[in-house]
Amino acid sequence: MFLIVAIAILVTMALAIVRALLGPSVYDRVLAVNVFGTKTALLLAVVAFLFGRPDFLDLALTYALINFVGVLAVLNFFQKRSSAAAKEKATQNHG
Amino acid sequence: MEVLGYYNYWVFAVLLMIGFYAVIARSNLIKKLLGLAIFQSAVFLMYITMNKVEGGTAPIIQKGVVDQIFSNPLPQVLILTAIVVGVSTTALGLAIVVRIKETYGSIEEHEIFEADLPK
Amino acid sequence: MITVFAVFLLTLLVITAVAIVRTENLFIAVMLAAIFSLLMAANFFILDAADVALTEAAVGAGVTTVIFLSALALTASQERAKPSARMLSVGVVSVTVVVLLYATFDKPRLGDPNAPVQQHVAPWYLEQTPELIDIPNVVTAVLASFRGYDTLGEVFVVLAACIGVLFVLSAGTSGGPQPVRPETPGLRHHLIPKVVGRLLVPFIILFGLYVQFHGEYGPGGGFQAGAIIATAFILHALLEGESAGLRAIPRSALLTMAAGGAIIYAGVGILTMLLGGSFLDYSVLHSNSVKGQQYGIIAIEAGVGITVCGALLAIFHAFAAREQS
Amino acid sequence: MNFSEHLPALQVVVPLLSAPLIVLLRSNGLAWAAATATSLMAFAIAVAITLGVLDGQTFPYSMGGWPAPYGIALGVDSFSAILLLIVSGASSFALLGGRPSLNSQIEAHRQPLFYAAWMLALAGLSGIVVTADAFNIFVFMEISSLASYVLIAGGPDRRALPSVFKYLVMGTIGATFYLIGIGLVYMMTGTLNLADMEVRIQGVADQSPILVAAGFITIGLALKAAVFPLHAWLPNAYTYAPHMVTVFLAACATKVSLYVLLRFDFFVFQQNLAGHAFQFATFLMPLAVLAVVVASAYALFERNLKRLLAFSSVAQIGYILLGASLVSTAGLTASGLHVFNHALAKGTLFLAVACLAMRFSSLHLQDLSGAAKSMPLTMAAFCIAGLSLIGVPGTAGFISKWYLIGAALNEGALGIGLAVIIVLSSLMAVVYIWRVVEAAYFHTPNTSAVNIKEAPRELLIITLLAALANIYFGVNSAVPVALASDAANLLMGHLQ
Amino acid sequence: MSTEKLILGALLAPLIGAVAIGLGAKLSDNVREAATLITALILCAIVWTIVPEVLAGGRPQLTLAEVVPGIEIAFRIEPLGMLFAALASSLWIINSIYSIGYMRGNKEKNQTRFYIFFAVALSATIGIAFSANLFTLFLFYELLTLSTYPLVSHKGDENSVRSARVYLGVLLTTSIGLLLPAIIWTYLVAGTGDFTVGGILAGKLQGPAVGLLLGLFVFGVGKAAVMPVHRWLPAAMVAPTPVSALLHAVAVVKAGVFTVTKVIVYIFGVDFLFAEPSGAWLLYAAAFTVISASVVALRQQNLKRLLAYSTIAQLSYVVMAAAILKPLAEIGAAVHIVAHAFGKITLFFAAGAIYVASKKTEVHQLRGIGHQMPWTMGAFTIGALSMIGVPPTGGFVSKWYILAGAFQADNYVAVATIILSTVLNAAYFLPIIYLAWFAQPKAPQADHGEAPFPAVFALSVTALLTIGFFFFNGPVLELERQIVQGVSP
Repeated sequence: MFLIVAIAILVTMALAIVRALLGPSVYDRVLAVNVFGTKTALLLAVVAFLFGRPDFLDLALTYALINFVGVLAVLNFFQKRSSAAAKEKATQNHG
Repeated sequence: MEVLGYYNYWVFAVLLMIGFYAVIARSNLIKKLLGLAIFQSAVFLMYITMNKVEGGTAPIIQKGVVDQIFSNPLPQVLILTAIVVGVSTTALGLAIVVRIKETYGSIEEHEIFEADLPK
Repeated sequence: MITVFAVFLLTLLVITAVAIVRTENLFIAVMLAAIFSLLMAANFFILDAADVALTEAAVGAGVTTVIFLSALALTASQERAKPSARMLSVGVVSVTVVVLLYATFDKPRLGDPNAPVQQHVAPWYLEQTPELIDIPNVVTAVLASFRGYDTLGEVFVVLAACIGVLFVLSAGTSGGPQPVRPETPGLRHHLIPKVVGRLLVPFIILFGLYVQFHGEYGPGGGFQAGAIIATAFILHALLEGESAGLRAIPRSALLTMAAGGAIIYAGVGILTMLLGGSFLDYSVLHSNSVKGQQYGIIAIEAGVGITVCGALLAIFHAFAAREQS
Repeated sequence: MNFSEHLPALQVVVPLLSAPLIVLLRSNGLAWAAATATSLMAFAIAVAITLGVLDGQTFPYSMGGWPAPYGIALGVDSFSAILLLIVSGASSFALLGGRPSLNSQIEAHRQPLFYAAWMLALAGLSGIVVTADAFNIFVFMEISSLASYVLIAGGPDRRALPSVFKYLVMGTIGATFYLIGIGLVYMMTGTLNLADMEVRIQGVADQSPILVAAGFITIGLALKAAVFPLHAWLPNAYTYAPHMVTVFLAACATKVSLYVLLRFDFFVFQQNLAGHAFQFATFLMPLAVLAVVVASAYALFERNLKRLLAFSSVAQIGYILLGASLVSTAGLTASGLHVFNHALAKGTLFLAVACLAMRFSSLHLQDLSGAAKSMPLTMAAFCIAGLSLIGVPGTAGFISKWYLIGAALNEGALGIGLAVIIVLSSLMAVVYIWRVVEAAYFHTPNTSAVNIKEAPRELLIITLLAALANIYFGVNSAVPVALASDAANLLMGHLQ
Repeated sequence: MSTEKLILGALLAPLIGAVAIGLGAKLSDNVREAATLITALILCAIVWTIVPEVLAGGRPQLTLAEVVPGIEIAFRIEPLGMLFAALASSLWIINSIYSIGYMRGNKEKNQTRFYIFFAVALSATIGIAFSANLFTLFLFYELLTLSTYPLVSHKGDENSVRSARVYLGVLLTTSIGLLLPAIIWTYLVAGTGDFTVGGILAGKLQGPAVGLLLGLFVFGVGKAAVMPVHRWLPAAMVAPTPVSALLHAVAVVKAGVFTVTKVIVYIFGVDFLFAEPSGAWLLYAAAFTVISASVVALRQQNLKRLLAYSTIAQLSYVVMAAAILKPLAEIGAAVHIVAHAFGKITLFFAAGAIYVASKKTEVHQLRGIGHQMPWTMGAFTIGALSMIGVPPTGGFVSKWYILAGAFQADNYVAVATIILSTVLNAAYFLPIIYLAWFAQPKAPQADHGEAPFPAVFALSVTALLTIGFFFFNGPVLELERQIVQGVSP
């Protein structure tokens, strides 16, 4: 049972990676990374049960949290970029 | 396990090669740092590979379970340290890159080199 | 079955690594590096290294990615290829790898319980830990006590990085309290991040504390906890903007934390010396040496957590609060 | 445990603990005072340890009270004593006299962090020296490396930044190579304690991983030690670092890596790998010779004083390696002595450079014209240290050259060739030191340089003291010779 | 005062004097020069106090420090060194008197520096003379090179700096490149570098290695100016005349030939070297230098350059004499050091006096100058005759012994060289004497008269010494006989 789930997750991960590699837009990749993070968390949870050590669910929890912060960092990055670009544009227009 | 025994080490060697290549051949300083991170990760993989014992589990002793086989705790401890060292190096490297960008206006090695050539 | 998992994950790892090196968009490279880190962590987990997996995820995938992104924001996100003689690089690299492969042909196979690694020293730790220290997580026991001196060094590496980043990035500034960009609104204008984020921050901190104090029983400990709590504050700063983040914990407090944790750790060592033991010999902390060990471990883990949290946050803010030139 | 048993641990812990305390100090004067006091304390500990070692003590220490190989052991012998002396000595000299120079190069608000990093570098280097554990070496190597990057990045010239980045990348590669090597050895032996490794390697049937490990460790440490041709990071890093940092690091940083290299090769590998002595010699001797010749040649044509001296450092590392690559007691004695004597000479030279830099805006040779007229004492110190670098009798440098040539001549025909090379490169040193002396003494001063005064008093006094030390140890070399020959016997003792 | 303290005193006196000169210069020039003279007198007194003990067969010694086990900074006075020290310290007094006249007469700059380094150079010379082993000798040898450099480059103009660089370059390169390896080799082979009667290398070394080591020593001691390492000597002629006197007569070249002689006698051992055919080349090299330097001297127009090449030839006399490897010749070598010193210092003093008085430097300008400067040219004539070896001058004595030694060894190459070079010497000195006394100036000359009194006084004294040495050489011979004791006849 866990096995099937695990394999399914692996396949999803592979698909996410393909998207991350191919793009084409940056947003595709961001999304792919996000998906990939989620899947890793799931995989860990499943493997923890496979190993018979469910107490390792802690790890999966960490992954999920980290993943979320990562995505927010990316968003923040974009916001900074765009504001910097806007500023640059503004100075160019003035100059 | 036989195959995996090889496979882990091969992946270690290949990752090492990829990281090393990025450090040497890439001119972009941030790319170099990424390469360095891959390079170090490869070594982490090697250490963790050797800690595995067949049929073993993470070396956290569970009450009431007897005759458990545990994997080796020592490489894990070493790699915990090494990971933190790696992050520290990366952070410091990034700080330097930021300063380079501020003073040279570029983070490409060859452009920086050219900027300092006597005119 | 696990073998198949591992082979699969390792293959993905290699593909990701190649992609990181090949892409010329640094932003994408950093994103891929995050994936790389997660994959690596998953591999560690499969290889029974739960503590390492936790650390790699928290430190490698989490904090490192955030720092990389903040640095990218200050530099450039596009690589400019240069014409260069790659042959030399390829040559050097190939030689290294051929030599390594030569060595691996004779390595003990994965999981071989008769490998020398499993015969010497390690069994002693597994056998003696319950008796001498009596905590379930042998990794923590080795980390904090048997090889506590290494861990002390590790804390100082983090401190060195923190000092270094602050020092390097303080160049060219006047030295007074550095101004924070007024126009850093954070992400608080976006509804979903705001709600989810605000909800999450206290829980992450709580979880961090759990990892800190559960370190003797399960995977975790000072490093992971410090990184997780730092992540919580980073999240807060991302949501509310830099200035708000720095108001919550000011820079000087961060530096004090980073230094203070290190002082706690080394101070415990000095204390044990004064009590007549070796440096970091916690047994002397209590009349019962096992109890003493446990007290010592709790104390130094707290030091580790404080330093790591303070240092990582200080590093993050040093990047995030910097004006783009 | 009584106090003296704690000495090796205190050697590391004292500077280590002082670093976070200094971070918390807000005043740069206090930070400097604390750093200097700590450094002097470390020096006192090093002297105490040296006296003990000369008495035959070994200072075994178990960290955390856990016996090796389960815990981390420390230990000190004559070889370590030499290194401890130069590490803490160089740091103390540079800090005691260096305040004016540092104040002129590091902005006031950055100084507490700077001094904290200095303490970490000091602790890291000492930590490498006293430990007897392979992985612990890595940890302290990283502390010292990170701290050194920080110190060098403090240089006011913008070129310090790319230089330090290069150092960081090459240093990290070196450390990682070392880590790979340790991993391979650990894989085959299951231990990290050096002494335990030595014993257990003998039981390893298949030696190919050990051989590869030896290669990785040697190359990794050679990178850190700037062994030719892996020295690319060194000249710029030393040139653009703050002058006092150059004094400190040039005196001891690369030598500590060489120390680890020799320890590994002689304690762990030599007697256990078939033909390792031969491989070691055939690998390192050509590198050493090339370093001596090529780096000296670079120094001949260099016009920036600091870079000139930095290239000379690469050449001097070649001498140290050359002695070691002879794999003989005499050769290793020469190496040990040169570690000590070169630290003296090069430390003094860079101190004099710092003095000059206080008064001259540029360190290019043509800008230093007539420096001796306005700064006679500084240039006198420079000359004495220069003579020591060349190896003129009566100075410390002679002692090690003497032993080195003697060791080379023991080797028959090859040795004569080596002796000729040593002599030739000494002549090259005559020429490049001479170019500085000539510019300073015999060129007419630039008009802007007429009203220049001597360097600030404390810096000058320390520089002169260091110069006198060169003469003192050139005339009375009993202590370094005793330490070095004892160290050589120890290293060779493991070959049997 | 014990002899150990005297040795230390002899080394320190010039150094203390140097400090006194530096301090005295702040008061007045007279105090400075008084300090120089007093120091010279004190040094001379100390050195001569030791002479009787050495004459009586005593060998006082003093060990200062042990640098590394087996290598000491130590002093031990044997006859050859005693002779050299007595010579140098005595001539320093005369040279100081002359310097005062010359430097004042020429209004030279940086006189304080000049006197200070002169004093340091003397300390180094005493160190060389008294050294008990090769290491100590090398130490002071280098100190002498370094301390004379500022003297050679004294004028500070481009020409003198360039020449001084040649001076320093040749001397440092040869000493570090050849002499030092030779010394290290000796220590390794013999286990010691102590100067021992009969040598220390016998039985430790044989075959071509002996010749090679000898070569390292002879060419390593650049100060002995055996061709082709003689280039520095003509280059150093840019220095003020008192410095030339110091170089040629008092200290530097004498230190060179002294070292070579000492190495041959006390390191190789005369008998050992005589029995070893691979060392024979030295005689030929020296003979070649004697002849070719004389030929070059013949073609010189500049008086000081002519004297420089003459010195090169005369130095190789000493080397050749030592290389004959017979007791009489060794005595001849030592005596020639003294005789040449007196003669050559006289010649230089005279050349300097001519320059101070008339600013003349070329030979052809000297027509009829003898009538204007009778004292100076009289002394010059005596010096020249001594160089040629005409009795009653000191030069005759030494040539006699060298010739006797050459016959004793049946060494006809040496004999021929001595005869040929005597002819050549006559060929370049006699025309000058003729010009000075008997030729008429082509144009009327300004009446410049004699040089300042101190200069004339000094050169008169040395001229008298040159003649006096012909008659009163007993103590010197007695001293030198002791050198060859233990050497078979």
